[in-house]
Amino acid sequence: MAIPVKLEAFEGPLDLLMHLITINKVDIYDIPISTITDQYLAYIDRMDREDMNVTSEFLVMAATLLDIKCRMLLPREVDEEGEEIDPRAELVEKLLAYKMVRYMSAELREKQEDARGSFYRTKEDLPEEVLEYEPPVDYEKLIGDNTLLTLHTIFQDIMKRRENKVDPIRSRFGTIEKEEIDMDVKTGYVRKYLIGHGRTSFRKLLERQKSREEVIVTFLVILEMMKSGDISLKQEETFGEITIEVRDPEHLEEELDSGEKEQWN
Amino acid sequence: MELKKAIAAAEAILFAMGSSVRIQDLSKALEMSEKDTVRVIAGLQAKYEQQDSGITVTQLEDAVQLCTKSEYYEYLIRIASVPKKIVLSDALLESLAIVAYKQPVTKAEIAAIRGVNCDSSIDRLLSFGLIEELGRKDAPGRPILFGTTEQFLRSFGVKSIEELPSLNDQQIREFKEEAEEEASANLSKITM
Amino acid sequence: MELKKAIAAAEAILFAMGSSVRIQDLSKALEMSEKDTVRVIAGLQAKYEQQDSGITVTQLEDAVQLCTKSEYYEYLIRIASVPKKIVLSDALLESLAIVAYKQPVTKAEIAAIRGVNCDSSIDRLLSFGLIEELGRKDAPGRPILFGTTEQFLRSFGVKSIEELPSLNDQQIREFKEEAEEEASANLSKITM
Repeated sequence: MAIPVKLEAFEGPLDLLMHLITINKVDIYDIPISTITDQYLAYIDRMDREDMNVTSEFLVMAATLLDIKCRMLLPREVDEEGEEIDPRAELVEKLLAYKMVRYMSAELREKQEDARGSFYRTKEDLPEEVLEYEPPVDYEKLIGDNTLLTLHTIFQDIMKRRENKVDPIRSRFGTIEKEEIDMDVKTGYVRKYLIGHGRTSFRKLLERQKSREEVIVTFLVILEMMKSGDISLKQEETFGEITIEVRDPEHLEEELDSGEKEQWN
Repeated sequence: MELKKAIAAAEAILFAMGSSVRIQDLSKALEMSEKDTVRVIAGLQAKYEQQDSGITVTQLEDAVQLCTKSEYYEYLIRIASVPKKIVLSDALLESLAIVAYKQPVTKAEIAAIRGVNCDSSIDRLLSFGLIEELGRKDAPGRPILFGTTEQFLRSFGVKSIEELPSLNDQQIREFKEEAEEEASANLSKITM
Repeated sequence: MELKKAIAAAEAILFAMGSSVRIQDLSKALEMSEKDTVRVIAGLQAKYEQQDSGITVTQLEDAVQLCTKSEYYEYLIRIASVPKKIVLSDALLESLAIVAYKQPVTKAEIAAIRGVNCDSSIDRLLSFGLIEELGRKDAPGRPILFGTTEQFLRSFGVKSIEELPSLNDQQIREFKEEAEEEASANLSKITM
């Protein structure tokens, strides 16, 4: 049969169904399910299938319609009270509920139109005197149970706490000077060591350093010497021994001399 | 406090606060009972009506707020930058209607009535501030429950959700009867 | 336009605009001459006076604005100002105790004794009126010296600071030693 449906956008399957019921001028309580189902299927057949979500919703309704159409052909089921169940009943309920929503939205749209002329303020406009107002202090509440004795106890506690903070013995010691490790001195030391050993491991060099600072400075000195080409480093494997090799012992000795001179001058 | 003075005080408060003021808070500020406060509000409203004022007081559930009377809108738009009217599509309006009438309601319930997924329309209604989350339903998955906001009341000029044409049994019956007769006319109007 | 209606329109405009509106702009919105607009404003003003309104219209140079009448500020305060918590916290009590026993004393001295920055507790004690500025110390930066107030004495029910429970001998000796260092300088400052 001819499809009396112009292809237009519908909000959903119920919207389409309502439309079909309206244009067919049929009673919502007595839907000619066969006709409507055919028209519905014909419509979704021509529908833009790009939006899978929308399409699936229309397909679910199509399945429901086909299910109802089948059940209409079978002998009617009966409910607990022996009354025949109309297979369309559930669909009618849904359509009615939807129709109600449509009616309510039309109502809301009208209300929105009427309300549109009223303008509300969104900001408060409080005078400065109000904003700056400080409530008077309720001293009775503020002081509460505190008395002069409380203040006295608190003060004594503070003084005691303060005394405890200062260690009576250690506070008599002078300040301990922080030992500065001179990079140049360390460079001289490393040069001397390398001249004496020629080839050594990084680990061995570090074993002779007393503090963390010394280790760090020694490491920096090694990096510096590698950069200037005095030594070469070799490591066979990750975390393995780092071998330090002097590339030019004579040059190193020269540098050692000049370095020491610089220091003494 | 004398009624006249209380009305003026309420007016001062509502004007300065700008946004809606709960009747409860107003009654505290005026140092009178909520019942008397409601009377004061009514007095203020009457004053605005009698004197052809440009402003009026509207009730929004259990709060009140001053606003301009809609008949002066034409003057306002000549000078004030009135917030743009939110244009609601049919889809948004349908979802909003369901929230308004069925609140508190979940996304799934709204989708079941409309027969389509409503995620995006719910998101848009939330972003417009017309609906809000009310909490979670004590059901599997603890879905979020939605309800309308004060902004909804303002936008649609309703004092309270109760004021919406209610859907009691009587009305539903009437509606069903009507449905068959009027049907087409009403619908063709909406779907156009 | 009828005067009554013009007054209402002006009221709606002024309400919606919130801030001050130039008479020139108002006259455009009302579609009338500035002279007539001034008349309308006078009418609005008269209406507010006659009817014991909570709001009024103020004129500033060539602009007008709605504002709350000052006689209703007390109601605004009751609704707008958030009651502050007023209790003496441990921090406040410590600072107060130090001021009480070591006055006159500077912020830095209090901080040194407590081992923490005391700026905010000093500010709060000042705002409560329990301590006050006594002058400035003759030291680098001329720091402010603080002492307890008469309100402090009243609140703690004593006539004089001498009534503070005295400290034990050991402490007094320590204080005396310290005092000698700071000595006279301090005191002479107070008399200024």
